[in-house]
Amino acid sequence: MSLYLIQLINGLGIGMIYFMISVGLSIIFGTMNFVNFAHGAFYLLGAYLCYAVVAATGSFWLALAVAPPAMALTGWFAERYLLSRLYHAPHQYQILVTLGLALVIQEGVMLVWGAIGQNVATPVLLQGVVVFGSFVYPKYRLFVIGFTALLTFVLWLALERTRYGAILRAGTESTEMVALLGIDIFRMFSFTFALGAYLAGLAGGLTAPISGADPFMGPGALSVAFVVVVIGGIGSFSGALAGGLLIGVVQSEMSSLWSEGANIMIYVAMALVILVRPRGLLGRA
Amino acid sequence: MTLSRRSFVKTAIGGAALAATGPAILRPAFAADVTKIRSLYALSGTFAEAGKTAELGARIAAPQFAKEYGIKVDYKAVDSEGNPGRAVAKILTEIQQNQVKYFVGGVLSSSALAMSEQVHKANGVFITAAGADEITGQNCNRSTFRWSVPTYGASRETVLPLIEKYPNAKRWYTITPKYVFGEALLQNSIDVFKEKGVEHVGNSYHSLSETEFSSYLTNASAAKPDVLLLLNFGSQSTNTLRQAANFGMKQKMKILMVWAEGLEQYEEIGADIMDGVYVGCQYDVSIKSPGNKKIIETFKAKGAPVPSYSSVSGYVSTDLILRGIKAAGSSDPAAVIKALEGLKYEGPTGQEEIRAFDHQCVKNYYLLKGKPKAQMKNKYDLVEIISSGKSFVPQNQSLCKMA
Amino acid sequence: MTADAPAKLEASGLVKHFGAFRALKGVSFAVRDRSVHAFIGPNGAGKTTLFNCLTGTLRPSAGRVILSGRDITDLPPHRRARIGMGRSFQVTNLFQNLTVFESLRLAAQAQAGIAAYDLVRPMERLGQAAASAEAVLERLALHPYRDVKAGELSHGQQRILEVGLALAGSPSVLLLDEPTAGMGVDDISIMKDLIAALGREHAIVLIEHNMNLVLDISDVVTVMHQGEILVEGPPDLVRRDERVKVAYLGSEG
Amino acid sequence: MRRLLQPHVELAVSLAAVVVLPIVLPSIAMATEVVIFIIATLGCNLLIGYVGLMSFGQAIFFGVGAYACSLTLLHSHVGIGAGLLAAIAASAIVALFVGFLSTQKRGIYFVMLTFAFSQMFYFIAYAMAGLTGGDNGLLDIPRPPLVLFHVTLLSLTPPLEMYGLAAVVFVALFVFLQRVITSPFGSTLQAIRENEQRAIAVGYNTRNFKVIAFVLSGVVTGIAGALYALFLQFAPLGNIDVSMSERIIVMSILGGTGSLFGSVLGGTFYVVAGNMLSAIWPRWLLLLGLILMVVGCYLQGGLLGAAERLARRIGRRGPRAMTPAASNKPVGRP
Repeated sequence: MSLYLIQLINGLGIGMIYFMISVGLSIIFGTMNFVNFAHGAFYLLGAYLCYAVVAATGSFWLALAVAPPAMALTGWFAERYLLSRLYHAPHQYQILVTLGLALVIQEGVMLVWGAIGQNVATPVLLQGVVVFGSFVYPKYRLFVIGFTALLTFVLWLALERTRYGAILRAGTESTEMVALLGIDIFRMFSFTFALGAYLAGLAGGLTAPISGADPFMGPGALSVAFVVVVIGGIGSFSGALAGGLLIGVVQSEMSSLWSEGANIMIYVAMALVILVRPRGLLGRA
Repeated sequence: MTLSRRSFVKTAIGGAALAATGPAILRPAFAADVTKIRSLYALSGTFAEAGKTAELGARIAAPQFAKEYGIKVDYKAVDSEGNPGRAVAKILTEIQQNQVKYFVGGVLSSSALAMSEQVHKANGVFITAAGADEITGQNCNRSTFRWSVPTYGASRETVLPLIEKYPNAKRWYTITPKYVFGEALLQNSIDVFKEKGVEHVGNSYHSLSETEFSSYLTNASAAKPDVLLLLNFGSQSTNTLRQAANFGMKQKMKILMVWAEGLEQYEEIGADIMDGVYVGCQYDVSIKSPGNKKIIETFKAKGAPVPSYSSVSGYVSTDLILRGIKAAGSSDPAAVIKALEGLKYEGPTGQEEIRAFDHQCVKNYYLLKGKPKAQMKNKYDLVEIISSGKSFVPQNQSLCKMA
Repeated sequence: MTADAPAKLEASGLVKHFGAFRALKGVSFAVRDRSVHAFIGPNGAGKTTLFNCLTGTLRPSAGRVILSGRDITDLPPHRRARIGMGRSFQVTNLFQNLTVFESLRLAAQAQAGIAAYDLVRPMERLGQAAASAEAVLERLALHPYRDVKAGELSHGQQRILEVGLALAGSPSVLLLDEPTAGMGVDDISIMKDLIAALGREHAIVLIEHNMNLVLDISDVVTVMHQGEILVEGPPDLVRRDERVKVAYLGSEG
Repeated sequence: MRRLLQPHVELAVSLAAVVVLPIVLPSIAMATEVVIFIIATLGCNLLIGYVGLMSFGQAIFFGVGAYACSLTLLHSHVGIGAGLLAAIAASAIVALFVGFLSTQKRGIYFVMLTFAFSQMFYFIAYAMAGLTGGDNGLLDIPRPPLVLFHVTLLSLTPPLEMYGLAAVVFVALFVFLQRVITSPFGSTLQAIRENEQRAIAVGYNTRNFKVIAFVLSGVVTGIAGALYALFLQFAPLGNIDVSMSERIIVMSILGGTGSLFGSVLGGTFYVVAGNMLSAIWPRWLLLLGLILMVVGCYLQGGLLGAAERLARRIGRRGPRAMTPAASNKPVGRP
């Protein structure tokens, strides 16, 4: 198998993780027209909650079941008592408050768990690698891809087939319209924000066995999420998937050529998309 | 076990960090015979763990050696915030506000280089354990001394013994962060490859903000190396190693991390992944030397955690300043610099000596290997020493031209 | 009405597509100077699209817009404002936190060209803009509210200021988009008198739902239906036209 | 718009602050840092407070100003004035480029675009290590004396003289920006902030105004970057990092947008509190985070707004003289 093909597959794997990190931001961004600068911190806290549960009980599966709902609750509280007062404020205050929230979470994590990163062991069931010819891939990453794919399908079903999904999709087009339909958009916002936080927490928990839990992983994840969301199309579910995969593949393929160049290219692409095609690759017009 | 590592550090910092931030006009007029020492480590920011551990070492050393050498010392910790710009601004504040002449600190290359210049401009003394070779190379100056072994020695004292240990390991692959420190480690390693006739089958550069290493590891796997040589640092090397283990590379090849941060990093990586991995380090608690024995006892007496490279670097740097003052019999920086040049002393790694021409400390660098979990005596007993030695660029090849 | 006055604003063959939907199907007309030219029609007749093509918010798919003999089809909105086209908005669209005077002064200052880019001299040095603003204050009887923030005015006063902002740039053509929208009866009569008075000095394009007002003060009424001109003529003619009744009733039934 | 302090009072208070800062602060170095970040904050405030544009690109101009000044002084034997001119020119060119593209978009798309540019320029600076020193930054930047017509005005060797240079530049820029915001141009910016659509309708080419404001903001921030490089004699990569943008934005909003004096408060508060708190508690950013949340939710006028409210409550002046900071009002959602 050629190296480029191997890197393509690896890139798709990275891309699935990027999608996980970004999809929650995209949904919040699209529905509420609200940029959540604390999204990276939610991801961080998700990873640490997962670490804490593993450290206490030894069970990664329990952690994966507990940590993301805890994040959803955190998100719900943050929306209900903090952000909901900002919907009519200029966006700089929304950014300021979410930046503050991100700082509080990051420093709070260091206060509780220390400044050093923490290792989250790969669950025993998923240790080791699978070998396809010359391509070696960790079982755990394969699991993440499979899990994310399943989750993508479930999310897609939820968005396409349920009443909430229909409201959410309509909300991405126009919140006024949803309000006219007699739906309590504030409850919808609370729920959406909780969903976004849930997904960020899940992403943190899932990546913890790959890159550990580190107090400074928030801003990097946020940057990736911005790029993915913008390139894929703000509020577009399939766009976040396409954007995540695209960025993953580009980074992976560029790693053998010019890795710093990959970073420059990614942000050039982000700027170009906003300028030339603001609805993103797959966003609705 | 006494206090946990964290709670000790917390009380230590909280108790003593009474910031001297009174107005400039109300500057406390300290008695002239009190020597002011400031440590500048990253207590917040990305390298906070290494920073606060190093600061802990300095905090233990200052009163101990003050007493031992009969010098009055005023020690305070200053947070460099892991930000070179902030570090320099704070050094300037200390120099102007308190006329401080003696500084220890600097974990990151960029911070250490910038601090070195400021202290030099103020005709002070700066002792660091940072990785940047420029400190005792092209950017060397009269004021700055470096305890840590440069990349030259780090590469030679880890790569060479491993080649000798595994003569059949002919194919080496490197992963390098793209900045001066990484490039220096890479160049020095390549020189050893050439000397020993092993093949350098490839290198991957990554940026300093990278956290996802699977694509570099994929490149490395494809090159089918016998040894994977990690030339990155801190959380990046932790992540590379962790992800390499996930990709099953530990079973297929030897992995050597040339510049490890020491105990805290081994703990972060965890015993499972550390098992069988080779690392290079400036210090290890298992060193058998009179100096190290004393350090272990001192740390124990103070209720501090097991000494690590970070805490010992802060400890030794502070010791060196006070040792210089004692030897000079004066707290005039010029005299102290003179006294430190050529100083031989019993350090944690055995006999250590400061070269006069470039202010580089000549000391051992260690090749260590992660222990299997079954052989660990306690949770800090993660590595064993394989070999050690001193390798330094001789004066005629040094880039240091001190005025 | 002065039938021999020259055309200030002309449209010829205006077509606008939105995808497959044709909102304007070739609309031509001429608005003479010193006249009020109203456009009416049932919802969806294409009035708003036409208005947007005239102000430059939309670019027509085909056809031309001529202002004082100059082809302005491709000019962006701000350039149209600079050569004598003033417009008001259907939904009140003011500088909420600026005072009435400051709002009018800024609207007048836009005509100052390069002087509006002056970075260092105080704005009071542009006396022309302040004078224009004062004149509009007088004319619209808004001077008691000179230093009140636009956002704090009553709705009726805001509608007047809405027209005032269009007027402050001393335009030759005024485009008014439902100036009486949401107004009470008393305020409507003030607005009606104002428009009639302005119509004696300007060419006015008026889009309005209030049929009585339109038939009272317009010189020419154009009835639009499904993107086309159904009838055009003096109010009396339009009032009697059977096709107009059918169009309105048809759209309602 | 009438405010707590009339422009000439604001200027007088700022001048007094410049005199008092090096006396009351623990060191002249800290005072210099304060003044430099006030300048950077002024540049940011021009965009947020007067045009309603929140730019994450301020670090680009801070960094470019620092690099341009440093490289000029490192590679030629020209004076300090030439270094500052180089910083002005370079930051103006970069700001024109970034501003021309960014102002095509509004609201959150503008924010995202400036974020993308900020990251892009960071990685460019990082990759061009030969020019910028990469992660090590540019070291040992000379600080030649300030000479005018062969007369040495300031040797810049004593800390107080470096402070003097920064302070003079600050006062000059403060006066200049005060004139800008009361000029026809500045009043137009406020119209754009209030309602861009209407500003277009009355005949303004708002794009031009926004680009010019962006360039002005970039140049002011670039000058701050150059002074920072002269002050530290060091130009770290962190200057051009997006976290620098965040820091400058935080100072602006913390102090209060919509008045230049808010920047003086914000810059001073952030730098001084940052220095003092970090000396006491390494987790001080937690407090900063809480402050940001409080300001964002309850004190949208920032410190200046709080001072105005307080003054109103005490009633030293007639209650009618006080109008809430313009930034309290929504600028209109994108």
